[in-house]
Amino acid sequence: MTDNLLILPIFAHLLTAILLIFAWSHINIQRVISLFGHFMALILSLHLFSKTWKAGILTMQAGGWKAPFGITFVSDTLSATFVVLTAIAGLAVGIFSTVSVTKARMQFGYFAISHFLLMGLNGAFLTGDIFNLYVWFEIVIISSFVLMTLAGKKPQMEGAIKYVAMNMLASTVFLTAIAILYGLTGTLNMADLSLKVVQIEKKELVSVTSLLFFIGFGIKSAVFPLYFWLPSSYHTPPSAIAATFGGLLTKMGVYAMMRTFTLIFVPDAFTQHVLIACAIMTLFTGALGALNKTSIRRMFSYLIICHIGFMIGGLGLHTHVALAAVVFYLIHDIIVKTNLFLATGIIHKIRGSTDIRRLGGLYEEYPKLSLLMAIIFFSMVGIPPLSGFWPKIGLFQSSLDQRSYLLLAAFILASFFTLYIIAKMWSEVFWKDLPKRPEETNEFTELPLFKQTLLIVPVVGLALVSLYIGLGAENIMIISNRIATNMIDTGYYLDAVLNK
Amino acid sequence: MLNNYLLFGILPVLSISAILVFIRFLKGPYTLDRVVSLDFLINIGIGIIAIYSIVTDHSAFLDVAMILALIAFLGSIAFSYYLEQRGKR
Amino acid sequence: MEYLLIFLIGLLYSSGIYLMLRKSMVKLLLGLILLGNGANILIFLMGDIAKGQPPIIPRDASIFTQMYADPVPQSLILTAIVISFGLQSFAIILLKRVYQMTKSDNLDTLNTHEIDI
Amino acid sequence: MIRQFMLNLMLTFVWVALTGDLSFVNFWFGFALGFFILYIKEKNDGDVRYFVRVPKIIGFMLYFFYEMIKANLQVAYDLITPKFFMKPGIVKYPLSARNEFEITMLSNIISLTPGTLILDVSADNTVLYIHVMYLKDRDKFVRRTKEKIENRLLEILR
Amino acid sequence: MILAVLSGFIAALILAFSGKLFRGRLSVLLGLLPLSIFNYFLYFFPDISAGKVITFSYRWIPSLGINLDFRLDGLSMLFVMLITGIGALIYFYAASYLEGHKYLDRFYAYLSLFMGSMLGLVLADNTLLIFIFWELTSISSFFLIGFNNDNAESRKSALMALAITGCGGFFLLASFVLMGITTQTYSIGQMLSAPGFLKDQPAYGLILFFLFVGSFSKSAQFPFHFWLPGAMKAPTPVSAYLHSATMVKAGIYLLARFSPLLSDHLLWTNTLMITGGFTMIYAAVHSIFKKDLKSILAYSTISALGLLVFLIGIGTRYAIVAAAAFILVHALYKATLFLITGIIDHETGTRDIDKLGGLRKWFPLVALAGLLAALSNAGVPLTFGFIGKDLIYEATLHTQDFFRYSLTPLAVTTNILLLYAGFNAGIKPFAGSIPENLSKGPLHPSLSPLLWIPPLILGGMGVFFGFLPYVPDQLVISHAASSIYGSYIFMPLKIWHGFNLTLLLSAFTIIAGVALYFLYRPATASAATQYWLQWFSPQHLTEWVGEKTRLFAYHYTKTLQSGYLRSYILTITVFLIGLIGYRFFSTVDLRVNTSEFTEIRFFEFVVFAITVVATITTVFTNSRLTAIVSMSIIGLSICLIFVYYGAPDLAMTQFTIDTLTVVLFVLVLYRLPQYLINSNRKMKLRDGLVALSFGTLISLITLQALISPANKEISRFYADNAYLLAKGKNVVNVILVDFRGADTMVETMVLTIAALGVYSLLKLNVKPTDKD
Amino acid sequence: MEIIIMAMTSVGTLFILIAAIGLIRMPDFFLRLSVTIKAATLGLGFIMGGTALYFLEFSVTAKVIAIIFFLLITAPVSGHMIGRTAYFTGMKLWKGTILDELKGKYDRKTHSLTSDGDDPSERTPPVDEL
Amino acid sequence: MQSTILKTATNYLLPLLLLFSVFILLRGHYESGGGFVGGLVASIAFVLHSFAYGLERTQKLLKYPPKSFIPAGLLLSFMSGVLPMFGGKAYMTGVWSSEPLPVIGLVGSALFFDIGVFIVVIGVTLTILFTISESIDQ
Ligand code: NA
Ligand code: NA
Repeated sequence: MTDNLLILPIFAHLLTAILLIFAWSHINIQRVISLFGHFMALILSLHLFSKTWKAGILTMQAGGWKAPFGITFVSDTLSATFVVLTAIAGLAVGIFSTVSVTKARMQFGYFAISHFLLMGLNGAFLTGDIFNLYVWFEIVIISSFVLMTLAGKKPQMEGAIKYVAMNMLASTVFLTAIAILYGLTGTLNMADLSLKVVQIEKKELVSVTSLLFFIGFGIKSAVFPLYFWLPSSYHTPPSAIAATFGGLLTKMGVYAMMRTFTLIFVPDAFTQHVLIACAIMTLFTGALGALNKTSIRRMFSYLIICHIGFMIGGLGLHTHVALAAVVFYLIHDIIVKTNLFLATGIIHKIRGSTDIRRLGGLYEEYPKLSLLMAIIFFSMVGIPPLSGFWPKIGLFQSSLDQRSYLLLAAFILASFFTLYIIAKMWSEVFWKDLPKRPEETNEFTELPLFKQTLLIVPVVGLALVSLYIGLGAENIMIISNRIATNMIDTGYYLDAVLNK
Repeated sequence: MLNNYLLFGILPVLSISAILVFIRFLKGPYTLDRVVSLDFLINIGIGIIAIYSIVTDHSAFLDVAMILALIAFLGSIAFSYYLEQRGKR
Repeated sequence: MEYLLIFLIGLLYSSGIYLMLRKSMVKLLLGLILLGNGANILIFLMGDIAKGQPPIIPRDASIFTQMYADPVPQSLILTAIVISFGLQSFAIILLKRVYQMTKSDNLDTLNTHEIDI
Repeated sequence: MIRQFMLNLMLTFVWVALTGDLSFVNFWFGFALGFFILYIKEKNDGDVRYFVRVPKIIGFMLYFFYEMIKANLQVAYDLITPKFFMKPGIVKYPLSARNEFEITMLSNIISLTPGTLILDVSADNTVLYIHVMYLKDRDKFVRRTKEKIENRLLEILR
Repeated sequence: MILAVLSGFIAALILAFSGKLFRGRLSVLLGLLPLSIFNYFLYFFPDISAGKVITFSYRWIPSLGINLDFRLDGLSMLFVMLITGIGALIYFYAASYLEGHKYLDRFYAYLSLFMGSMLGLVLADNTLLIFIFWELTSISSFFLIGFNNDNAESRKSALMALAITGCGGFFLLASFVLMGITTQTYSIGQMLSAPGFLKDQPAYGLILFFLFVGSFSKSAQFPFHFWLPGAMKAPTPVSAYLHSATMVKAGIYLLARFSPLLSDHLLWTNTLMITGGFTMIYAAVHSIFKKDLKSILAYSTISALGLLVFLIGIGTRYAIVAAAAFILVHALYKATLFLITGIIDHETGTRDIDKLGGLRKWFPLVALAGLLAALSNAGVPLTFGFIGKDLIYEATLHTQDFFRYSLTPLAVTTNILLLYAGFNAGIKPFAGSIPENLSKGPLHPSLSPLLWIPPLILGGMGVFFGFLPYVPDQLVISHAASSIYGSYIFMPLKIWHGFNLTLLLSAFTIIAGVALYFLYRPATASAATQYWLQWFSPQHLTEWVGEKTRLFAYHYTKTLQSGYLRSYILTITVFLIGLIGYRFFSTVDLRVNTSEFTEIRFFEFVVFAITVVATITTVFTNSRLTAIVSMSIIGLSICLIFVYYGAPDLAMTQFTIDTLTVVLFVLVLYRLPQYLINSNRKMKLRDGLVALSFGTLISLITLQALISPANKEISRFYADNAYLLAKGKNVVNVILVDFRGADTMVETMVLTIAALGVYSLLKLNVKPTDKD
Repeated sequence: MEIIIMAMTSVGTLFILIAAIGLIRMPDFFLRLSVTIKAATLGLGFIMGGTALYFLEFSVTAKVIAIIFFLLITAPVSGHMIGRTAYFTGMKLWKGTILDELKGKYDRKTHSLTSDGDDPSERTPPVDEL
Repeated sequence: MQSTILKTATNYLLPLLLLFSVFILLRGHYESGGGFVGGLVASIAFVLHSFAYGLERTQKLLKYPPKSFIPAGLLLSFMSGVLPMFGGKAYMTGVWSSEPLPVIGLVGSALFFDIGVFIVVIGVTLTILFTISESIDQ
């Protein structure tokens, strides 16, 4: 059964992007088209999700060539969830961008490229073909290159060189891994791969190949010791772009890892150990990195790394509970990290800086805004019953269950450091008196109310979503559990892709 | 017989020519020497492809030869353009 | 012949990485291109090898009558080549831009903004 | 006008040849395509008439071919013997050819003849600078080239 | 009941959004909130007295085993009464104490949040639910302690409190999760139905360890105690509330709650006795050196908490009853003393006991409250404190031989020191004459009844319960004790036990304490001693560790994130080689059967050789242009290789793209400076080795993949159907535009984006002054 | 037929070989350029001719003609472009060169070439590769 | 860089190369070639022109900026894949004319797809190369 609905979230962004190229440099038209595109994407994504939820798994065999011969697009709960999250985060960033992004950037394709980026993400989440996944990855990468360098000044460019170099290296490793996998199995369809990988005589080679995939995705998802590009670049682009990057980009790597390491390869003990060891070091490195940062953007960059550790750790534990927790964590993380960077953008607008030493007094001046941001921060820290807390239960549970005490220690350490860092940041940025009124004027208050609203609304919206994730955790848990079930038992996926 | 002659007579000689040209490429001494060597190597490549198409009896390879011929030109022009602009400095 | 290609793959990967480990931005790019070439040959080698037999159905037939090279890796490489062309050309321009801003080809000088305490 | 027509015909022919399809429709398709392409580049037109002089062309081609082989052998001999006999030099060659097409044709032909290579044309299109490998007598070279090549070529082209 | 628990949160929410209403006089009304909750729970007394357990359950996150399960038994009731009862008084007190404060509404919001969390904590019947409320108390106390957020000390203390209790929280979570795994439930009620189960489990030790870290950090046990004195930076009502009845007792509550499940094990008993015992004496000793009223109270609180932990650790019937009673005793007199301190601070501007005196002349009623509290604290007969102390001695005396002789003196000493501290706080400021510095009279001439009534009530209660001990006993203490003990304890509280050893000890305590009070004045220890004490104090150690961690983090991060791209790439590559190389060489059989390989022909070899040499040239040439021309040659050779292997499309594209890339390179290199003649030989050698290993590894993996047979069904499908189904003869092209057309579609978009990027990168010129 | 093909390819290959030797042996750049341009073109012409003869198919012949035609147009042009660049960038002539009438005819700034005049302005110094 | 010879040669090469590119594009389905290589050859023709005549002349020749080719081509190949969806088939399902056309053979959606690719590639290559040339001339 082929269902074209599957591809519509991709098309929504594609068409929007094409229209935006036609409307190059007409800023206002672009704003409208872009917002419309985001809304369409959101509606289509939600529709896709509800349909997927009811039907179980939807497939679309592109070109009418049935799997494994053509490229199959698959929407299972995992994919659909990611598509919805992308749409939500995308819409929020989209609204935020209409005010926060400079005119120069808008005139030079900011909107078009960001729609391409979102399209790439949707494609990556929906494809059922490993090579096609590579191609979508490249879309995302090249878009991120462009966004990162758009109207960039020196620091941005310096960061971009490193970002580009390491991401291209990652792509090469990924491509190499695909090639070897093809050499071993003769197929590229992920469901088919799942079947064929089992039949390979030299099991050891499978493990080696899976590690190649791990390295490729590991670089993209910023796992220790492959994460270097992230701290060198993520703090440089403007907030709206950083929000997309921080919220969605690294998660694409995690998604890919989750897909390959559940559907294609079931990690053997060695791989599990590798994943767990990397997770421990990632948690540790991210936490330590964030500890001393005086720029909140840099601090958050390291926290992204730190929190990737939770997901990789859960993946390494590879129990039902852990996988469900990882999914939950991802859902939470995408929303919260996106919002985190948007909120930082507002702070930057208000104070003209993101350096803790030059910030302060926000609580005094903007109590409601502060409260809003507190929700974001404490969601990220995982203060119960906010969203970041729930997955930790599962992660703690599995690590205790699997006797991975070191991992547990790392989880605790990372949670503690996050708590400490955020509390300290809070005390510095919000509680402390403003050390010296900055020379730059407060851009935020200079904006007309309408524009202020456009900046605040997405932050409020995402905060509400994260509140929902926290307080309505049961619904998210049901979704996560279903996804985890399908990850452990891939039969359903295989049936849907190969037999219908 | 034709096949063997081409395989063991012509292609090796073309290959030896390629080696000679490549030696010039390595020796230089000027960049333009290298550019000329490259251009010549492409020409030898065209020859090799033509012979190879006979050997394999597939005329499809001639398309490659055609593209090579078309495009080698652009490379030479680009290099001389660049070197001349640089000389202008 | 496969041995030679395997050697070549190794060489290209080695050279690519070696160049990426240099200080020069230009070498970095050259390294990436070499890596890309290595990956392409690697993909190529993963198909069924058939020398001199392109996967083009003869004019007077509708299916293959003799051996043919595996078309899948070929099409994958085509896609990969094109993609890396896109990425590489962007990277080349980026290099130019960075050079314009920093007046240096030295990667080591590009960390002014990375360390903060 | 004629030149464009000729060019168009030529393109049509190339098209038919390339596709290897000699049908009537293909011919017209090629013609239309050629017409379209020429239309694109119409701004670059010059207005010179060309007459096809078949016998002259054939004769010229034979001569050219003969020269080519001869010179090539000369170069080959020089190369495989250890000592060089050549006396290279750059010669300033005054042109009779005036328009760009003529000059280009001429210089291509001179370049393709072994032993000579066009280095450049002066900005006012009056002089060619030719690198010559076996330059025994400068004036003799200029005269020979004028007689054997340029004049014959111009006869064909004009 | 859920409304009662959540009302705190709702109030906080309302205050956050419409708090301006309650900044002024209306703030008094907020006190009705805890009062009405108090009243609500009064209705449950009959049931509790009858020994019933009341449970409520609301579905929340069944998938995680977390539901809003609440359970009201004696223990919970005891705490609920303290939280809401003392809470109500604090609310009223604060209305006056912080009158006119700019952010009074925020204060009440935090306080309500805190109260709600505490209520939830003591009522929750689900371990994870306990944890949730536990964390909420940490966070809300963070805001309360840091309420004066313009004060750096205040911020620092809040952070410290959060760090310690927050960190403990994560351990607590681990403990609960482990309990959950072991017992297959998060419901305390269900766990209590099989009380002995956990003790026999292998995970018992770990559960205990995690639980202790959690509760000790909250209840300020050594070595986590030091956040508590720091937390005195909070406004006094907060200190009174947090440290007498609520926050710090949360840890005690936890131990008490899980006592039936986990006690009766050497690990439990010994750890608690040692920690509690050490903490109580350690803090008591510290308290007598302090001159700041709040510090005195802080250390005496820590000591009292130690005493409670100690009692729970002993775990006998006596000890448990003693603990239950002492929770109440301590809450009453400690809250009183704090409130009095607040009044003194408020009216005199100082808390230094050396500068205070004779205040009974100003505030006789407050002095009365202080006296009552001090007496209760001292355990003077006919106060509730007397009964508490009695029970403690009973408890220590009823242990086994060895303990009897070691524990009893410990308890006595502690009590003597505590008595001293209590007198200093409750009596000393009011005794004697008014010192010079206070001759100007109180800062606020008329003392609001809202300030003095609450301590008087609390102090009075201490005496009231002393006269009628069966009232609290019947209502709550015996039931609380039963809850802690795990089975019913019948041991009524009595005013008078007759003449026995216990009475003797009590008398000795009082006499010795009073003597100490009159004979000893707090004096500062010598500088050296202080230094060493300071250095080894957990607070200093923690700060030292914190500082070192920060330093380590700095160097660790700087070493890894050096800013040098090549070191990043090196790390990544080495990791790849190490990981995959290890896996590859340790498992894969390296033997290769090469019989199926095609033979090598001369002209093929030549192309190969040229590629190799060109590659090496690219790598090692010092001329950038040479490198680029070599790249072209590599491209050409690869093109030829593709031709040899029957891939004309590939050859064409490879060559075209290569030429274009070269053209681009050439255009860009225009104006670039020379290569740096760089890096020393050693570095080159190292990089070379890494690069070679990388290449070798990839080669070997490729070889292995090459010789492993694969199913080529898909290629065959394409070949068979290219013409029949997809109407094309060039199979590669058919794959590109049809079978795998989606790839190509996406690929064109990659190009599009790249082109747009290049366009914008070059056309959009930003000046360094432009805003972001 | 096979003989003709063999002969043609042999001649073509020989020309290419000679040119390759020329490229190695010739003492200055202009001589090397001069040798390669035409020998390669001629050699390739023979080889392509042989190929056309082998296939004897209209489409192949057309392709071959296209290739030859293209080479005939482009080879001299690129020779000219490279040659002038070489001269301009100050490539040294062989010591046996007997005449250089191009000397001093280039305007250093604009690169425009005069037909006359003996402006002795110096040539640009050799710009060789870094 | 002005060269009479190059200019004249380009005059003849440009149409030839363009013709060639269309040839390569159309026959891609049956023999080597296709939209991608075709597009590259076409762009090379224009690049050559820009080398000979300078960028401005080439841009005049093209009439529309090369950047505008990109969305047009994308739209074309996108639509060729989408149209079958209106018939309820999967995205990119091949649709073919029943009768072969002269020259091209069977016309199908794949052809339009390839033409779209062709146009995109021209747009992309020229955008990149022209932008960079312009920035050099500055
Ligand atoms: Na392609
Ligand atoms: Na294989």
